[in-house]
Order: sequence, then structure tokens, then C-alpha cells
Amino acid sequence: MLEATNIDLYYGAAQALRGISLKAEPGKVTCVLGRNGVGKSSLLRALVGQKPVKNGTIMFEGKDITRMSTVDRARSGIAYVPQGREIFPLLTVQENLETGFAPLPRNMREIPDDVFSLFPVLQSMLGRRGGDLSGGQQQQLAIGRALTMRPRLLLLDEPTEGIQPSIIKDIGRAIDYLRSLKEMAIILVEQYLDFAQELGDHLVVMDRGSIVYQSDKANLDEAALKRALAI
Amino acid sequence: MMTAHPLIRLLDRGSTLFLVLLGAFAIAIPVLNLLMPEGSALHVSTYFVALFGKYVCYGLLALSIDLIWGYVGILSLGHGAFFALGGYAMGMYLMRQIGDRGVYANPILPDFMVFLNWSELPFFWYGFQNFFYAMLMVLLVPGLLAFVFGWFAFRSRVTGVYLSIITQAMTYALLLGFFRNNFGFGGNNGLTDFKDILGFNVQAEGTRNALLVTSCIALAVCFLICRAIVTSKFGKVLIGIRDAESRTRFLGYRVEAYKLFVFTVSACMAGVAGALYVPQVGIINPGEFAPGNSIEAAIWVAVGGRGTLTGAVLGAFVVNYAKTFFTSGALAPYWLFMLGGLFIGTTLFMPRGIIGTYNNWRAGHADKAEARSAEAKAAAPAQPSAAE
Amino acid sequence: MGKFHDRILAFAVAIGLIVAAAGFAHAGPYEDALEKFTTDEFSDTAEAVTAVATSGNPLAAPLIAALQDGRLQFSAKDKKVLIKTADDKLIDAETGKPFAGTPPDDLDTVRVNNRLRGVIDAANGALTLMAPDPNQRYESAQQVFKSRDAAVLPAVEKALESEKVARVKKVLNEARAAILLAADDTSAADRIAAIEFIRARGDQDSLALLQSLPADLPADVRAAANGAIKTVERNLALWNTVQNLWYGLSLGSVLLLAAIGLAITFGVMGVINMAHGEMVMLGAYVTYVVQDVIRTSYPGLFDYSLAIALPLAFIFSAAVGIAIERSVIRFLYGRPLETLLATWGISLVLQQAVRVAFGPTNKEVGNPSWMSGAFDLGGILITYNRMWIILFTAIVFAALLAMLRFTRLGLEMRAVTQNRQMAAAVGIRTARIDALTFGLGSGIAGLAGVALSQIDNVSPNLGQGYIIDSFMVVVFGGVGNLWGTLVGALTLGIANKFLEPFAGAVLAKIAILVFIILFIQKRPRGMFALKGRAIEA
Amino acid sequence: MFTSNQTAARRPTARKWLAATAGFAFAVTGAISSAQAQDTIKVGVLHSLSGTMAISETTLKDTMLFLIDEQNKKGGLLGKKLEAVVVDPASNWPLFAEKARELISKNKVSAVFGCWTSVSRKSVLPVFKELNSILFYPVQYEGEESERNVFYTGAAPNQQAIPAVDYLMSKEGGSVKRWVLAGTDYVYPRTTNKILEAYLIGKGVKKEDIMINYTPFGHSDWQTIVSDIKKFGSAGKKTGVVSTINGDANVPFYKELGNQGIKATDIPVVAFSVGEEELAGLDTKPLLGHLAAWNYFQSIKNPGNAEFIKKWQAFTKNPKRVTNDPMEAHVIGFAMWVKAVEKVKSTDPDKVIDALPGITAPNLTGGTSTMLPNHHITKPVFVGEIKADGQFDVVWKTKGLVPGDAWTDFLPGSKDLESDWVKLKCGNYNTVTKKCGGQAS
Repeated sequence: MLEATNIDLYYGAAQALRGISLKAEPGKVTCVLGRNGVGKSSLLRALVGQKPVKNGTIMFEGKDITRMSTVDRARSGIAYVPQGREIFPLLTVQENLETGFAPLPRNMREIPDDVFSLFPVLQSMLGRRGGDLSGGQQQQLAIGRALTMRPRLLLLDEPTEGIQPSIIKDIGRAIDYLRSLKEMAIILVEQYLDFAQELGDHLVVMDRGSIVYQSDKANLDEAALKRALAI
Repeated sequence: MMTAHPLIRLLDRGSTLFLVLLGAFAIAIPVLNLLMPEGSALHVSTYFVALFGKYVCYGLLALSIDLIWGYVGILSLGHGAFFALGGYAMGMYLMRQIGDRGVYANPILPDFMVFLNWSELPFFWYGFQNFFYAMLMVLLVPGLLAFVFGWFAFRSRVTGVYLSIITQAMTYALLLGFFRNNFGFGGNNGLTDFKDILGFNVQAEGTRNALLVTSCIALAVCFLICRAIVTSKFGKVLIGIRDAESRTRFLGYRVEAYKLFVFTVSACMAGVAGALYVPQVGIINPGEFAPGNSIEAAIWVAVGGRGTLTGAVLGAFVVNYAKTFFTSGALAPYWLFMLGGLFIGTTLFMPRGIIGTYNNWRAGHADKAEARSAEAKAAAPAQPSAAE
Repeated sequence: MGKFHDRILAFAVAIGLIVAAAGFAHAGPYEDALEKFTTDEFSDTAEAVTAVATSGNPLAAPLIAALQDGRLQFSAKDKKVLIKTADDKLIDAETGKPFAGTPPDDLDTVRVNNRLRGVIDAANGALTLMAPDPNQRYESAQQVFKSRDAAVLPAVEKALESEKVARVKKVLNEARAAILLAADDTSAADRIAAIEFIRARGDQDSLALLQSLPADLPADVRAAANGAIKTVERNLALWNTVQNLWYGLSLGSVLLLAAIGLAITFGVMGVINMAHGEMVMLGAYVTYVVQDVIRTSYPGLFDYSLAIALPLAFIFSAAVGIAIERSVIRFLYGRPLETLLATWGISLVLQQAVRVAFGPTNKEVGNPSWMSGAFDLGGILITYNRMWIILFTAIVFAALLAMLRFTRLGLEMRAVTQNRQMAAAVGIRTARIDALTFGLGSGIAGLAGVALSQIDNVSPNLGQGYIIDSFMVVVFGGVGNLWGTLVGALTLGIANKFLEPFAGAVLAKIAILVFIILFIQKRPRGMFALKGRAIEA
Repeated sequence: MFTSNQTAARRPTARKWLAATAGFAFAVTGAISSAQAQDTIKVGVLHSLSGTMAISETTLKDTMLFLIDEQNKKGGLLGKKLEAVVVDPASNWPLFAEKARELISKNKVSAVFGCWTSVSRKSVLPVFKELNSILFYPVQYEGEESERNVFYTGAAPNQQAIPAVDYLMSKEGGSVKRWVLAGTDYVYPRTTNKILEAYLIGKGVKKEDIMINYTPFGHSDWQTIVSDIKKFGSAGKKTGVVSTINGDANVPFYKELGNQGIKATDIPVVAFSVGEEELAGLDTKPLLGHLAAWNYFQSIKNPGNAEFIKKWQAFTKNPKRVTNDPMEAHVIGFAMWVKAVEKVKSTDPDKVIDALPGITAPNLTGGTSTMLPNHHITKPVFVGEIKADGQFDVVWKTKGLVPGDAWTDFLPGSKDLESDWVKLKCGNYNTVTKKCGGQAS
């Protein structure tokens, strides 16, 4: 599915990613953990193409997408829920969802029912402007927007950040449901360990731009995980 | 580097070269014009003296724009207005010097007032018969306008393109005003038919050369003032404002005050340029307020290299020489294509201008690696500033 | 001297001819009058017109119509007057029969000047008071109202008896009243009745008529006149305000039309397009080219020329806009000041290119018939071209809003504007949207050009006149907000028109500029700045 | 706000283009400005070919090229070929001065034909005085000037404005009693209107019957002013408009006039800046009968005119190309200069300047114009009505030729001034103080 190998990424002279290699499989959730500023978001940015990588390759469904633009990656099936949601503030909820039609052929341009069954609150707010929603609602909207694209790879950047617990639960349920469909691979960047442990099929810990620990959920050594996180 | 003597900091290699060239120029041209016999291969005709005199004034205008645009990041499209106001102040002095030698032989009123039946001199013309008063006004009028305008604009944080657009509106409003005959500045014909400056005939060769030399001195002095501003600690703050205004503000600097100071100084310099320009071209009229003129002056700076003071002056010379050259002969109708192309080409292909590109190229040869990191450092913070 | 000699000769010949003609032709006043058309003297022609008009000859009306249209021909040599029909056939003015034989070689058109046109109009007025077409009767009655010619009074009274159409009848009554008021021998009662009619008319002409009444009127007439003057003046003052509003609306709509494309490129995309005015200019030139082709090849389509020009102008300006965006502007995103300089350069190049291609002079763009003329609405005169431009602006504005709101492209444009990176991340082709948005803004400028070609001159300088005003409107209204642009344009238009009558056009313009400069200091983001986290982000 | 989310600049890589194009441009121009023919008499042509004034001035440049071409066909001048030196002052006033200096001191031209606006003339004046050369100025202007180095072949106010007003006041012109003086706010309209106002008041017109209105350059919204004119004109007295509206502003003015239904029979408008060229950009049907006053109309029937039009249209390869008044001024000026040079057998400016007064040349309307000692010429004045085909129908003309008056008699400042470069050697001699002004140096 997605396979990133030996990625290096720089901000000017500062190196943000050092030889990262990562895989994601359909029906699996890959969880990337780490403290602030260790390069988790940079990794996602590299995967969606917002930041060009200096070295390494990114393969998606057998194609090399390392030099592909963000737009083309999105059109080939990668959806991104960024940190801070990045809702289009002046578009209505419905319009926000509809922006996700861009990669779809004309006959598929409808909002999947799953979006409303997972996040019923969106249904009742279709006419509201995105910018007027609460943080949690915006997060749901951002995920809904990504799902509208019918992605085969979903990238989520800290979806629980600054959000009330009840909505965190909704989001967790949603991710679980999406996994159960076995249609898409999911990469979830998290700081919230419990949430990650609960959802992640594969856990990856990053520090200073490198992967310092990774393991399948089955073989997880909790002590090693905690140690890696505490560095 | 850090502990260099202030004078050395002030006069780096490029600046010294510039001042030496300017000095040589200011000496050579009058000598070759006045002392060499006409027809000699070394003779410089009065045509060139007048031409270069004009270029030097344009150079000074470009310098003033570069100070505010290149170092503070404010693109003023109203510097033509300050230039013209300085010019008008000088023009008013020159008009008053005509005295009763005007066509209507009125000892007080300039000709244009006589034939439009003005009975007395408007109050704002008082005092302009005095050279020193007029020179004070050359500095004061543009300076005051810039101060008031800037005080409002910077305080309410009008920045970037908004500022450019309202400076343009300012010069446009002045253009319309000065076109009006009732404004008391001669309407669209402006002020012309000058006779003397400080008792010397403005058209005499000696006066022309003296004006050229004066312009060169003014340019050198303003250049040094600019160097002093930009190489001091003050100048570092300015560049901080250019590259990251809000960050500089958070550091506790009063950004508005810095901007206002530089804007006013720059307007005064533009005024001086205008004042020196008027006796050399023999006319000042509202055409100088045209927004297009100010925009054109900005492109001189861009061509030469914004943020490099020598570049601004060089740009003014190059573009105006090109203008002189291309508006004669078979290419005459196509001059605007070239000027337009220059605007596009410079912004697209040479965003650092001649001097900037040359510096890059040289730095590239000297030490590629170091240059790259320097550029990266310079470029990284430059992005947000451009985006404001 | 030569001329005097000619006259004597002509006179002699004329006398001779008259004598000769009198011998065998039945010469009435009509036939006599015809001779006077052949002298090529305005005063003779004037006499001839009056004589012909009062002759009662059925040929009088077509002859005067021909004179008016420059179709009346004469031969000084043969003393012959011929009417050229619309399809270039010659009719003998004397007999009304087609002219047989070869036309005289000195055939020339009877010339007309302003005074003659006045005489013709007056003659026509009398002739057409009974015309079958009510519009023509209406016009004639208006003509009589203006001329106040006492000689026409019987004709007016006769016409009044048979007139059925209310609006024509009203004007006939007013005309009759005007004649009576102007005459010296009208009774006081008639005068008071007449004043009532004039008061009811209530326009500028009525006021002038009332004010020109002699001072020594009987007291009751004077009182009636004074009362009427007051009423009319009040009426006029009210309409004056309405008129200022209308003019302001009209100016505002022109400003809006010019600025609306800029509101897209500058307001929505953040690109300072100094070549915007040139996009307007290109639209105007497209109109010119379309009309030129129509004039030479399909003259019947002239009234549709604007309808044909609109889509072409949109496409052409949009294509140029897209080309500019792809070749220059896309390299300059995020560097607005450089964009400003580069697009200024583009504007110089476009101007000079048009100058080289079409020549520097103004090009003629005509008003189709439905864009010409005016009609009265209450006390104000509404010119058709201004009215259509206001309507057109409203349509363009509404269509643009609808396009942004309801189409996929509009949605993508808004998405890109609000968050370019995120738009790319959902798969919106941002580069394409940039080009299309810029094309849209330019295309709308092209549409503005078509409209402006109807009121302004089509020359390479056309765009320069609008660029600063357009920027003022956008900045004043608030960048990024089309409604702000609308309100901004209308506010500036109306303010300008209310200032103009007492400050003069120049000071009004300066005052508006100064006002905007000060306003921007107070509200740097314009009147309707967008608020919220979206904007500050 | 609008750029904050945009990606950072995407810079192109191909900067080397510029160097290549610049090099090319210089190579081309170098080739063009190479060797010029020896032993020609050079004539400077100083008209804007770009910028806002190109609209009017380009035609005059073509006229000069045409005239010089014609003269060369006749064998040139003093046995030498004439050579036109064309420069483009680009509608930029300081550039006018620079280009004038270039023509005189660098190209060594014998005379310059050029300028359109008064300000361009004012800006080159000092140059012509300093370098002692000759300028032929072909456009009607406000007067109040007479310089030794300038020959004014366009109309002074008394050769255009005053006859036009006389015509409107006559019975034939409609016996106008009430006047609107509408102009663009600059020196020519201001002066002309001052003169006309004084003249009208002298003729017994009351002050309240004169309305003066000024508008900015390029004014395009005429609704208010046209409706004001209409109001002013409906006061019961016959009203006429004297328009000194300049350049581009005319088209929207006339369009508004037509649309508001102001017909020439109601309120005639007589214009001093609207000629055949300007009308070519207008649908003239609604303007039928409005007037213009000039010293030349293309429609004037005269063999000389017919031939000139034919040759001109052949030269420009455009059978529709119109002619106009300033062109005729250049025709006269050029013919006078040629005659003067032939008379003194030299192109020396001093000799030619002294020879020019008294030189006559046929104008295109059948008369013979004379260069007067005040450096203005005698001209006939015509009033023409606009026809539907964009041409003018001459409805009135002055009896003979009117001598141009540099200093109007209707302004207090200038009524005592007189210009005579032959006897008095002075352009502004005060007949009261018996002194020549401005001659201290």
C-alpha cells in the first residue's frame, strides 16, 4: 500500500526527518507517537507532498509518488486531516464536504452516508459556515471532508488535540469503523497514548526526526514504548 | 566584521568605488565640457551635461525610494509627489527671481498669475524670493507631507500593497489639484521660463556644470546618510521590520516610529532631488505627480537592485539612459515595449537587480557553500515579509 | 466679388425661368418655393421651407423629410429640385413622378444648417400635429411647446379637438397654454387657466416660461404665476435630488463594473493587477472589431453587435488574462509588490501593442438604437445607455455571485482563496483554479469594456482612466468581499455626484480621494473587512 | 489576509534569458543607429509617438514625413536632400526638453516641427532660446506668448474663439444670448474663457448669462454637467456652448450630449479642439449640426486641398485617412520655412528667423497665409457643422484672413503688449511704458 523508505526532509538548513521508513496497510491503523516537534507532522506533510523530501522514496499502491504534487497525490487516493483541521472557514459545512469531490469522477460526487452516520452533528449543521463550528465539530468535519474523497490512505494529524472527551470517543469509533471496512490504510499521528494504543495496529515512536521504536500491537512491549516516549 | 571601525562599516568596497566614480564624474564632466574646445574628441557637449545632471537627480530619487523600499519594505508609489513638491518649491523660488523680467513686467506676480487676472500674490508664495527659505521649504514640504501621511498610515498599520495604493492615491490627488489653475501653481503648464538662480543665468554653461556638481554632491551626501542609517544598529532594526515586522514589534521596537523616521528622511531626499532637477530641465509641472512616474522610479530601483544603495542609483542611470537612447531613431515607437518588458523581465528573472545578481554571482564564485547558506538565511525570513 | 456676381447671375436666370415657367405651367406657391432651393443660400432655403410647408401641397411632407435627411438634390443650372428616395431613386419634386432621363451633372445636395433645422422642425411641427403616429404627434406638440409660435395656434386647437391619446392631448394643452401665455392679447382668465397647465407640467421649461412672463400682469394673474413658480421650483428641487441619486447610481455602476473584475483578482486572489484597466480596454476593442465587421459585412446585425461582442470580449480578455497568469503572475505569488511592477509593465506593453495594431486614435463604437436616446421618468431624464449599464452591472454582479456560490468552479475558487494548501490536499488543482480565477476577473473586465465603449472613448488610454478609481473602490469596500465592492462603488459614485454640483468635478474627485486615504487610515481593511479566524490565520 | 495561506514563492529558474535579450536589443539598435547619409539638411520632428498624446501627435509626425518626402521629390532644398530626424518624447514633458536638446545639439537639425500641448512647448522653449534654433508649433493655443525662436502656425484665440462666438451671436448662427463656457481645467481653456468672458461682457452679455465650468483631464462622467447645461439653456434665451474640452474627454461628452437629446438646434456646441480625427472615433449622427471652429476643414472644396488629401492618403496607404487643422498648420509652416531658407540660401537659424516674417505660403483653403512680425500667421476662420459622415460642412467663414494676435486685447495684463520681431525686435513690447519686457539679460 504505502511504503516510505529512508526519507530525509529539511527546513532550510535544519533537518526534520532522518531516514524514516514506514508502511501502512489497508484495514490497519499505523499510529505515530512522539512529543512535540519530533517530526510527526513533518512526516505527514512529506507523505501528502506539502514538503518535498530530500532523499528517500515514497511508494503508494506500487507507484513512486516521491516527486508527485500534493494535488496529484490527493487525486490518487491520499486524504489528509491536518493538525488544526484547516476547515475552509467561509464555506458552509456542506460546501466544505463537497470540496472533497475534487478527485472524484462526476458520477461519484455525493457525500457518503457513512459521514453522516459517523458524525450525525454534521447533518444538522449543513448550512452553517465552517468557521463558526466548535473545535470538535470542525474536527469531525475535517474527517468527513477527507472521507468524501473516498481515500485509500487516510492521514490524521492529532485529531484529538484540544477536543472534548465525548467527541474524542466519536472520532475513535469512527476510525475503528473505517478500519473495519478494510478499504483504506490509516496513519494516525497522536500524542494521546491511550487513544493510540486503543486504535493502533502498528505503533511507531519518533524522536528528533527518527523512528526510535516500532512494533505491532500484538508484540507490543509497553515498557519499551514508554521508554521510547520518555526520551 | 562585527567590530569594524564605523567608518569602514560605512564605506565598504562597493560604496567607496561608487563615491570615487561619482567624484570622478563630477570633476571630469565639467572639466571636459568647459575646458576642452568644442570639436575636440574629449569635449563633452552641454547636451550631455544637462542629460547627466538629470540622471543624477533621478539617481537621488531612486536612492530615496530604495531607502524606504529596499530597507524597510515599504513600496511607496508616491515618491514622485515628494520629488515634485521639492521641485515646485525650487520652481517658486526661480519664478520669484524672474522679477520684472517676465513678459508682463510685473515685479511681483509671475506671468501666469498676471494673465489670469490675479491681483496679488497668494500667501503661500510669500518668502520664496529668499533662497534659504525656499531651500527650507524644499525639505520641509515633502518632509511634512510624508510625516503626516506616514504618521496616520503607520500608526493604523496600513502596510504592503494597501500602503502602495494609498500613496498612489495621494500623488494622484495632488496631480489633480496642481492641474487646477486656481491652485496657484500655474496649472498644467506649471512653472517655467526661469532666468536666474542665485544671480547666475540658469542656462549658462557654468551654471549647468555647477548644478551638475551640486547634484553629485547632494547624491554623495544622501548616499552617506543612507549608508549611515542602514549600517547602524538602527538599520538592522529596519531590516528586521522589513523581514518580520510583527516579530520586531514583539521584541519591543516601536516599528511605527522607525518607519516614520525613514519615510520622512526619504521624502526629504526626494524633495532635494526634485529641487535640483527643476533648474536643470527648466520646467516643473503637474505631470511629475503622475502615478506612472512614481511606479517607473520604483522600477529603476528594482533594475539596479533593491536593498543595495549603489544599485538604486545605477538602475536610475541605466533605465534613463536606455530611455534617452531608445526614444530616438527607428525604435522610437517601441520604447514602451522595452520599458514594459523591463518591468516584467526584472521582476521575473532578476528579482535582485543588477547589483544583487552580481553580488550573488561573485559570492557564488568565492565560496559556493557559504553563499548558499547565506542565501538560505536571507531568503527564509524574506518570504513572510513578502507575503504581508 | 465672384460670389456677388454669381448671385446676380443666378437671380437673373431665376427671374427668367419664372417668367418662362409661368407661361405654361400652373405655378402655385409650392412650385415657386422650389426655385429657392436651388440657390445654395441658407436664407433662401429657409424661406422655401416655410413656403412649402404652408402650401398645402401633398409633396411638402416628403420634400421636407428629404431635406432633413440630406436627400434633397438640386441642380443650379437646370433649376431642378429632385428628391432622392431611400433606395437611391430620383423623384421630381415638382410633379412627384419618378425623374426620367439623365440627372444634371451639377446635382448637389441642398445644405442645411442649424437655423434651417430649427425652421424645418417648426414646419414639421405644424405639418405633423395631425400625423397618424401618436409618437410623432407627441413630438410635434413638444416642438410647438418650445417654439410658442402664435401662428400654429389654430392648428393646435384643431388638433386638440380630434386628439384621443391622453398623453398627446396633455402636451397639446400645454403647447396651447404656452402660446397663450407668450401672446400679448390673452385675457386674464385664459392666462390663469394656462398657468395651471404649465404648473402641472412642472419642468425646467415650465419654470423658464413662467419666469419670463412680463412683470406688469394683473394682480390675480401675477399671484397665480408666482404660486406656480413656487410649486415648480419645489418640484424641481425634489427631482434634482432624485436625479443626483440616479447619476450617482449610474456612476457607481460604472465604477463597480470596472472594479468588479479587480475585486476578483485583487480581492480574492491577492494579485495586484495594474493591467486590469487594459483588460477593460481590450474588451472595448473587441466591441470595436465586432462592430467593424458588422458594419462592413452584416449591417443588419448592428443592433445585436453588443450581444455578439459580450461573449467574445469575455473570452478574449479572459484568454489574455490566463496567458498573463500562466506566463508571469504565477511566478510571483506571495510577492505582491513585484506583481504590481510586473503587471504595470504588462499594461504598458498592452497599451502600446494596441496603439501599434489599431493606431493611436479613438475608434468609433456606435450605440445600437436601444442604447441611444432617453426617456422622461417623472422629472428626470433617463438615458437608455446609462439605464442599460446599470442593469447590466446588476446582472454581471448577480451572475458572478451565483457563479461563485452555486458552481463547482466557484466552490473551488473560494476554497483555494481561503486555504490554498488545504485545497490542494483535497485534490483541487490550485494552479488551474488560479489561472481560471484570474481569467474570470479579466473576462469580467472585458465585459466592462463592452459597456464602457458605449459611454467612453475607445482608445489605448481607456484603461488608464479607470485603474486608480477601481483600486480605490476595492480598497474602500474591503478586499475579498464582493458586497463591499458593491457598496463601495455606489457610495463613491453617489458621494461624487452630490459633491459635484457645488464643488465642481475636479474638487469633488480630489475630495473623494482624500476621503478614501483618511478612511483607509481608520479602517485599513476597508468598509466590509472580512472578520474571524479565517482571515487572521 | 489573502496571501497568508498561499504557498511561498515559486521562482522560475530561467534568469539567463534576460542577459540574452538585452544583448540582442543592444545589437539591433547599434546596427540601426549606424552611418547616416552625408550632406543632408536635417529637420527635427518632435511629436509623441507613445503615451497619452500619441493619439493626436502621431498624425503630425506622419505629416512631416510626408512633406519632407514631397520636398525631396521636388529635388530637396538648396540642392541637398532633406532628412527627417524623428524622436519620441513619449508624452513626457521633461523628455520633450531633453529630446529638443538632442535634436538641436546632437543631430544638428536646422529646424524643428513639433509639440502639441502648451506645456510641451513651454518645456522646450528654454532649450530653443538657449541653443538658438527654430520651432514650428502647429496647434491652436491660448496665445500670450511670442518668442523669437518659435513660429506659431496654429490659431491664436482671435483666430478661432472670437470669430466662432461672433458667428453664434449672429442671426445665422442662432442669435445666442446665453453662454456656457465649458472646458478642461488647464491653461488653454482658462485663458480662452477669460478672453471670451471679457469679450462677451464687452458685447453686452450679462454676467448671469455666462456659465463657466471646468472638468479634470479625461473626465468621463458628464451626466451632471450636461444636465446643468440643459437647465441653464432652458431659461428662455437662446443658449450656446463654447467647448474647450480637451482630448479624450470629448467623446463621452458628446455621447452624453446626444443621449440627453441636446440637439444642435436647441443648444449648439462649438468646439475648438474637435476635428476630423476626433470625430473619426465617434458616431456622429446624434451630433449633427454641432459646430467646430478651425482654420481648415478637410471638406473645404479647393483644388490644393483635394490634391493634398489625395497625396496624403496615397502616402499613408489609407484611403480613409482624414486630414485636420494642425496638419495644415504644418503644411504652411513647412512651406514657409522652405521659402525662407531658399530666400537666404542658408539654414542658419538667425538668417532664417529674420527672413521668415513676410514670407507667404498658400494654405489649403485657397488663401495665402503670411508670417507676421509677431511670428503668428494670417489665417481664415471657418465654422463648420458636424455632418453624419464625420466631416464638417462649412457654414460660415471670415471675410478675409485674420492676423494672429499674440497678446489678446481682452485681458488687462496683455492688452498693452505688442509683439514685433522685425522692427521692435521684441516679443512683448509694452506700448504704454514703451519698454520691452523680459529683456534684461
